[in-house]
Amino acid sequence: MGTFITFPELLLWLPLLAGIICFFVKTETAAKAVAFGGSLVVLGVALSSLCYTDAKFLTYNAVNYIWLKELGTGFYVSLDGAGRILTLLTAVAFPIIFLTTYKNSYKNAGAFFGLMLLTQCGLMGVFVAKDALVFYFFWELALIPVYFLCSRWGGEKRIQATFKFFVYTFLGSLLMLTGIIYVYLHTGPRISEGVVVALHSFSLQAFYSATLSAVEQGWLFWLFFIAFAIKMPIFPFHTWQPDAYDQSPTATTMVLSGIMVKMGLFGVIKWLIPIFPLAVPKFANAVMILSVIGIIYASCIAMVQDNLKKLVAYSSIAHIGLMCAAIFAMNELSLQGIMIQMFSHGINIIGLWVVIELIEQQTGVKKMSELGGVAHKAPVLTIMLIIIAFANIALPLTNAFVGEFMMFAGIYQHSIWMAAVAGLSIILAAVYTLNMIQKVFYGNTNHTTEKINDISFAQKLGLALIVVMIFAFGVYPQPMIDLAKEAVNGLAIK
Amino acid sequence: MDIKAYIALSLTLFSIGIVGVLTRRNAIIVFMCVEVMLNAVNLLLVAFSNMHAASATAKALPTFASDAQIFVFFIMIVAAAEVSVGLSIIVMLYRNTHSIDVNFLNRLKN
Amino acid sequence: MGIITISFILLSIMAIASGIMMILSKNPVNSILWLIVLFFAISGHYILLNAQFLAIVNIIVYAGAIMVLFLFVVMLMNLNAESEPVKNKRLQFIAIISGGSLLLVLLSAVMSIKDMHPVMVAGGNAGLIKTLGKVLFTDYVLPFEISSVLFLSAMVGAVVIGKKD
Amino acid sequence: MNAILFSAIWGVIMMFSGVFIKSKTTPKYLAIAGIILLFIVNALELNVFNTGSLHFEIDTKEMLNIKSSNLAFLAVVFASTLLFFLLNGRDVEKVGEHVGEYFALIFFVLCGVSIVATYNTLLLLFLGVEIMSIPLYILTGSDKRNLKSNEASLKYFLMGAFSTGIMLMGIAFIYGGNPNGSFFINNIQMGEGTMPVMMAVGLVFMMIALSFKVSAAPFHFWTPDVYDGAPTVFTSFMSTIVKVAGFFAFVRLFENSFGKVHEQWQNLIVFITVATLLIGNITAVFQQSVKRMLAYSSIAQAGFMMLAVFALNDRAQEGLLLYSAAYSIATIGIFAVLVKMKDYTIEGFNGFSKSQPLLALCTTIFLLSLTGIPLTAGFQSKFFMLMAAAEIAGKFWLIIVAVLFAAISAYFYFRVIQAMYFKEASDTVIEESDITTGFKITLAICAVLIIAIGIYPELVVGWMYH
Amino acid sequence: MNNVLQIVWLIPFLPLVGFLITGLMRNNLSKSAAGFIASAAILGSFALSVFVFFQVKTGNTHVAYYFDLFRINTLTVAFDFKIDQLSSLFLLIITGVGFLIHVYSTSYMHDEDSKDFSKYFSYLNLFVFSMLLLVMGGNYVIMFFGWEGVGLCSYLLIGYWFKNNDYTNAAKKAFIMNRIGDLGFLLGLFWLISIVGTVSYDEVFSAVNLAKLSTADVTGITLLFFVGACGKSAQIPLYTWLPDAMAGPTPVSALIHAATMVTAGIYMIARSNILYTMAPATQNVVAIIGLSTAIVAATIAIKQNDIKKVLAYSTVSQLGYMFLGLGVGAYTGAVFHVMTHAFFKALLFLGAGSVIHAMGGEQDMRNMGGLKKYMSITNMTFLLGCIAIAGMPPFSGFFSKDEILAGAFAKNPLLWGIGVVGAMMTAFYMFRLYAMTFLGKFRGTHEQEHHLHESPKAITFPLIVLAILAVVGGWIGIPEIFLHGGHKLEAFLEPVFAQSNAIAAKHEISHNTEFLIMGVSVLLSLLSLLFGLKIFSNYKKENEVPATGFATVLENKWYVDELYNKIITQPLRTLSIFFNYTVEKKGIDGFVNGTGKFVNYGSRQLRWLQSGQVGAYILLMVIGMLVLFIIQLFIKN
Repeated sequence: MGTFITFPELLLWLPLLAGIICFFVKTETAAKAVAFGGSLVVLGVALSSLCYTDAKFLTYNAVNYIWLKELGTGFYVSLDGAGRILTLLTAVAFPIIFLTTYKNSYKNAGAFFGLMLLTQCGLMGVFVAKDALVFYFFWELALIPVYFLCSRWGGEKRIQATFKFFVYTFLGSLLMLTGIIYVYLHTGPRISEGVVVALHSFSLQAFYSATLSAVEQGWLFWLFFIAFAIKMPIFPFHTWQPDAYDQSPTATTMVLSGIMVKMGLFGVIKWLIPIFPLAVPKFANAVMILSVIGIIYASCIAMVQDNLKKLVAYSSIAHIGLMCAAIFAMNELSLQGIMIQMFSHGINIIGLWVVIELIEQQTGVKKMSELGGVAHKAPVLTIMLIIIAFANIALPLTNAFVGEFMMFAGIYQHSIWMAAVAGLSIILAAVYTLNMIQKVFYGNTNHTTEKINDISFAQKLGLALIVVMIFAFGVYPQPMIDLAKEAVNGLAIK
Repeated sequence: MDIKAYIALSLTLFSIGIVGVLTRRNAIIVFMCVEVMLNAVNLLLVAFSNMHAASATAKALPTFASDAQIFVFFIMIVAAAEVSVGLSIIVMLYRNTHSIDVNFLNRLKN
Repeated sequence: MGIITISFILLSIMAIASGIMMILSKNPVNSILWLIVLFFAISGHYILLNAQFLAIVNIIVYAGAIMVLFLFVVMLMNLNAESEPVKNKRLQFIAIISGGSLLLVLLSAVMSIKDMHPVMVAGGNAGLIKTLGKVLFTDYVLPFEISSVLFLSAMVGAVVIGKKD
Repeated sequence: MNAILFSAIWGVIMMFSGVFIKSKTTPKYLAIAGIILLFIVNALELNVFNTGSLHFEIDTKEMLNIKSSNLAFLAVVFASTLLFFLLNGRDVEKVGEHVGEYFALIFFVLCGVSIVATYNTLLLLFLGVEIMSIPLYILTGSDKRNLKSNEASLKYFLMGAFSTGIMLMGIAFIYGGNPNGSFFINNIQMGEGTMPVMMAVGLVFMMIALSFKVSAAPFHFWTPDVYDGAPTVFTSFMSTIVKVAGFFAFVRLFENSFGKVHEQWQNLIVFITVATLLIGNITAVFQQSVKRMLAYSSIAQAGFMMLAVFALNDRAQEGLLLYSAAYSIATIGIFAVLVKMKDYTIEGFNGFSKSQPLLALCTTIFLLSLTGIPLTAGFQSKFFMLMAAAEIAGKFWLIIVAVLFAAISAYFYFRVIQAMYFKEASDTVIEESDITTGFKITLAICAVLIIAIGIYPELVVGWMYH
Repeated sequence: MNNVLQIVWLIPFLPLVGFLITGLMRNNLSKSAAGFIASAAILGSFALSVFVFFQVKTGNTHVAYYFDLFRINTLTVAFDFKIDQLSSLFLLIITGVGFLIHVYSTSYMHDEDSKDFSKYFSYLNLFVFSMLLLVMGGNYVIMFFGWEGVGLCSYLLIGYWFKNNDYTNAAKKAFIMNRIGDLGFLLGLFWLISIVGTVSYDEVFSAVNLAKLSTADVTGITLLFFVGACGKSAQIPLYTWLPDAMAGPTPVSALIHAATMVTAGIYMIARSNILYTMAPATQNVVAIIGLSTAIVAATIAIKQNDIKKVLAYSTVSQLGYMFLGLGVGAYTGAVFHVMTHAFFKALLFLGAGSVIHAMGGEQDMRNMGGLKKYMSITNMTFLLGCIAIAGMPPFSGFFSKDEILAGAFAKNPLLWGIGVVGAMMTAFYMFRLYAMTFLGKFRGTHEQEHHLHESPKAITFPLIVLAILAVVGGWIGIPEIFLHGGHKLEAFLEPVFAQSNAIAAKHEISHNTEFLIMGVSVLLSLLSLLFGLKIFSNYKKENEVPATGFATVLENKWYVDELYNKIITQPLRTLSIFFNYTVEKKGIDGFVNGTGKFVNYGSRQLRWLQSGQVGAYILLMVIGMLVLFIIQLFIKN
């Protein structure tokens, strides 16, 4: 059956369209309306696409246009497995972000929301691309708007911070580009309708079946991995992140920490492990060790952070490290775990940012030592925060638990010691989270927190949504698991 | 007569030209050194043309060896054109700064 | 050791010597004169190589026209000999070293070549005016026309630059 | 052929217009008409309209080699020149008295470009290069009262003459080196097997001379000074069109004459490429004047274009064509904005986005393109170059080096973007009067072109296969 | 009547509902309403538990499956409840004691303003809910749900008065120490999964799966589980949080930190008894840790003056006894002691609460004394509690403790000996406590004396109930030697421990030895009891001598907190700061920024090549030419 337009296309073009409209909208409220409406529509599309996951609806979920014919690349996008989960996350996250930051006012709002939606488009593209070149395009496209968002609307040290972030990631992606080219030159010919249209092909399948010797795979692995590692970020490549999170406008920080870091994980899952089957077992341990070091290292630093935002940033590094380790454990448990965790972590950390944003907005400080006693003034906020925070440290019945449980179990099956060391993060996470709660919310109020008042309806609504999701996926994660099944089976079969 | 002798000669003249360009500071003389280089080339070309004239293909078509000499002729044309332009530039510079010392030309640097 | 060899050697010495003198002489006028000597030497070579046309053109165009032009300009600016202060010795030294080594490199490379055709000196009508003329206006008519563009641009340029305004 | 003819003729026409037309503004329109004409006749010869290739039947004795790829290149050149005229016509008038002559010289340069694009013998290469260079010496010095301009002109001239000497020496050796005793570039070609020494010597001389023309390190030293000293409009012209023409000549010569013995001289190109990338990118980082920064950036871009010489395959041909378009359009656009600036330093751009949002946006797109961000032509061209280079076995590290430097290049391009968007303006950065609607539209068109090519490079590459 | 087992989900569900109502509507619920709803919820589930209990008593156990928590090819975790003898017994204890404490709280917490009041009750309900999950869960994951849930609730309740920094610190400490245990528990769980690939009790304990476990496996797993138990049940080395946890409201201490939560560890081990029986090494570890905890805690308790602290340490030491029981394989005894301890320790705490309430928040025993004549009921019940815990026959404590000691003796007389010493100390400090509080003359301030009064009904009622239980609670486990078939509990729990009993080495001890050891322990305890009573019955603040030597060590709780601070907290902090400032800022980030700086520097240097001198330029070009020629002509590639 022929389809007029497919889900992936909708997911790409709708945000783009809305974004472009935003650029031409003059008033702030209108821009907000357009952005929020657009994101809602996208969410609708994403949700409705869930009804068509079955293989027989392939024509709704995949499309492939000829693009650069003699290069053997096509505009090939499709929704499946991990991509589906992450597109869903992206679609869910943006309305929440817009909702919770609804009160903030930006100068030149049209541009702001336009760029936000462009980012969404880019992210969607990354998650649905099935062609290396398309993937790379969107990979960068997601980066550029974020760069402008951060360095235009960010904090006082924004320019340096964001530029560091930009150069870092740009370098990484360029290395990946060289890798892509090399792999491309070792792929088979691209054949459409039985005729060879190009000597090589950029399509994902072609990459999977590229003929590469073990040695080549070895260094190519690192070319790709560094790009992803910087994005995630993994231990030695992470220093851009705390500054960037600290300096960006919160809405952008949410995108960065909630969704963008998933690009790296997604890349590893879809564009690294299957392409270099020979290299992965060789380097899995090295990567896992890096990740585990990162987990402990970041947790430790988080314990002594006084800056709320940086604390969350480092905790995020720790979580991502765990996920990365889980990927390379390469067994069904761990992979399923990460699939869920990618979603849960996105939701939870966005929730955290919402709360922090509220506090910083009202008090103007993000130093924990200057805060305290918020719980008296804003009980609802406190309760929400406590729920989200405990979800973030994976308490049972919250969404993060199942994911982390599976990941740890998976890592354990790969290596007992790594699981044990990584497990320390369970304790450390508790330490810094409770510290945060105690310093910010408990104790007596002081002059900064006196004037704080409880959250507005919009924010309450947004947070409530998050909390609902936290419990829903905490009690019954099975749907999410089924969503990721085929992707996992695809990977875990070794 | 061995061709190597001519090669050696023209290379020597050529390097003399280069050394002149490097060592002199008077724009005109620098330019003259360039002319020396050109002449070295001309000499070499003519020599080569005669060398090829001895070869088998030359027997086939009589004008074969002329190519190089025509080339030399064009080199002279270009040289003439360059000289006219170059000298006019030098004159212009001399008008503005009463010097044609290339070492004083360092407003543009780094 | 025939007459040709002798004359070749003489002319070569003359050329090189005048070239060196040209570089060394402080006074621009002198260097120009030395350059003219160099040109004559080269014309001599042309004759030796039986390229009369080029020999003549060389004398007329170079030694005649161009050098006179140079002379005019130098006179016009009447740069007296001492106008040029000596360049710092170290740089000159480096310059000479590098130039010399370049020469050495090239020579050592080229001189190692085996079996090359000797230059056919006497005879051959390649260099005769008649031949060249014919070739120039038949095979080489396109470059010839194109060179007119070159001259035009040079002319325009000279006007644009030289014209007082 | 048409291109050479008409550019020469139109040069003469412009020359006379300078004499007979007193109004300063008219020559501009004349020039625009001329360039459009050029484009059309070239297109006719390229047979874009499938009316059969229309051109003058002149027996060039195989001295010209008219084939679609060359003509496609010329089409790109003329198109970018058209944009250049449209954007900078009014600024050319500001340079000095002899507006007509300036345009005439530009047309002569175009004639030279057409020659180097189609030459088939070293003689025409030599003549073409000279015809390109000599008017440029003039144009560089055309701002006569300005000492910098004079200095630049003289420097350019002296070094140019020097490089001419080098090139001629190369030609001489090549001529002596090959037994066919021919100047035709395809006859120079003599099978695989090690080159005779004289050939090798000639090859190196030629390489040096051409590297000088395209300002590749270590023969780039004239570039920053000359580009900086020359009147900005002409800097824009020679840093784009003339440079890419140089590259086209470079590639054609080495492909036709030395393609078969590629491996024997690749190392030299690798050396030059790395040096160029290094010098260009690193030195640009510290520049304070945007004009000079762009000069260095042109060196940096040259480093990338050298990859085409390094690869010498079909992909490289396409890549070079693409690069010419992308690089020329973007650079011309930036220079067009730069000319309007009161202050050429990077601080001069502070707060530009507030006063001139559209211009700022376009400039940003151009800079992104030069950086090589996807969706811009700059990315596609760099990508093609990398692809081409990657096909050469055993030198993959060169590509990695190249992208590392590309990452560094972001450093200095983005400084301008930061200035435009994230810094507050001290005072008015630009005199509004210069910014006509037409200018804005043209600039926007450039930006759109950049994006369009970035999305669908066939727009340019397609011409090669007409 | 089978339908009760169909609706067991109601048992945890009711408290959950109570939690949601009291929690979400806390702003517009009156105190009485909140208290009523919360208590009613618990009462409901208590009633259900009773039904369930009798259902189970008739022998039909049941696993109620609801849905799959998650299901993948290699592992399926179901959300199901296992109702058997063990869990039903715990259900009774939890809901029963829980209900009484709810009732107690309605009066005890009455001074809180209504919002916090209902917050408190919502927490309590949440706790009961989690505790029920813990004991009802049909697999280790559900157990872990409850396991973490009770940890969370204790965190929230300890930090209930969150204005006070020390309290929140205590809460933090409790949660983190629990987390340490949880890590052990999880690792054990992962180990189990990696071997048997399932977590449900029935499958794990099935013969086929047990066969898969090598001795090393089972030892490792059980040890890791035991680490978890240490965290939850406050055993060495993770016991220090429990005394601090007394920061919470007294009823909380009674419910969570005496009666129920802290016994989760015992429940877990009892639940997986077969694994432990299969790992004798672990059993020894458990026994030794348990015993030493019992002793150490008892020694500390002797020198405490805060009434709640004393009770806290006594709890720790009693828990030690339970672990001793588990360690020596007297599972029934351990569970038995859990039950009796729940009764009398809850009683004692609530009594202490009543006292504190009367004293207007005063907790220092040195300022009490002579309360006997002011609050008779409290005094009476408290005395009963003390006798019970001191293990005087025929009070409940006697039977349970004695069974454990008997088991210990059977295993190794030395264990028994030390155990008896501990029992003596118990008797001593308990009666020290009693005497200092109720006997002698009042030592408090005047307005305190003026306010002294017996507590209201809502407080005394639970005391009385619990007192009765504390007295008679032990009679369901009368040893064979007194009354044939007297040990109803053993018979009842038999199916749970059947597997263990099957393989465990049975060492019977003859009746007269049993009489002997019984008599000895009772006698010694009695002596120390009287001794303590005698010394402290007329205690005077004035003749309190500053502690010296060993006494100071005891007063400072063996300096354990300081030790932990030195060897763990401080180094970790130092390390973190080192990471943050040295490695992160100077090291990695320094390197990153360094590259940037390096490029800048290189740029500044390279600029000098561009000297502006034509001569220099051409010179450089010539040198470049030289290089190229040399490469081309003389370097063969």
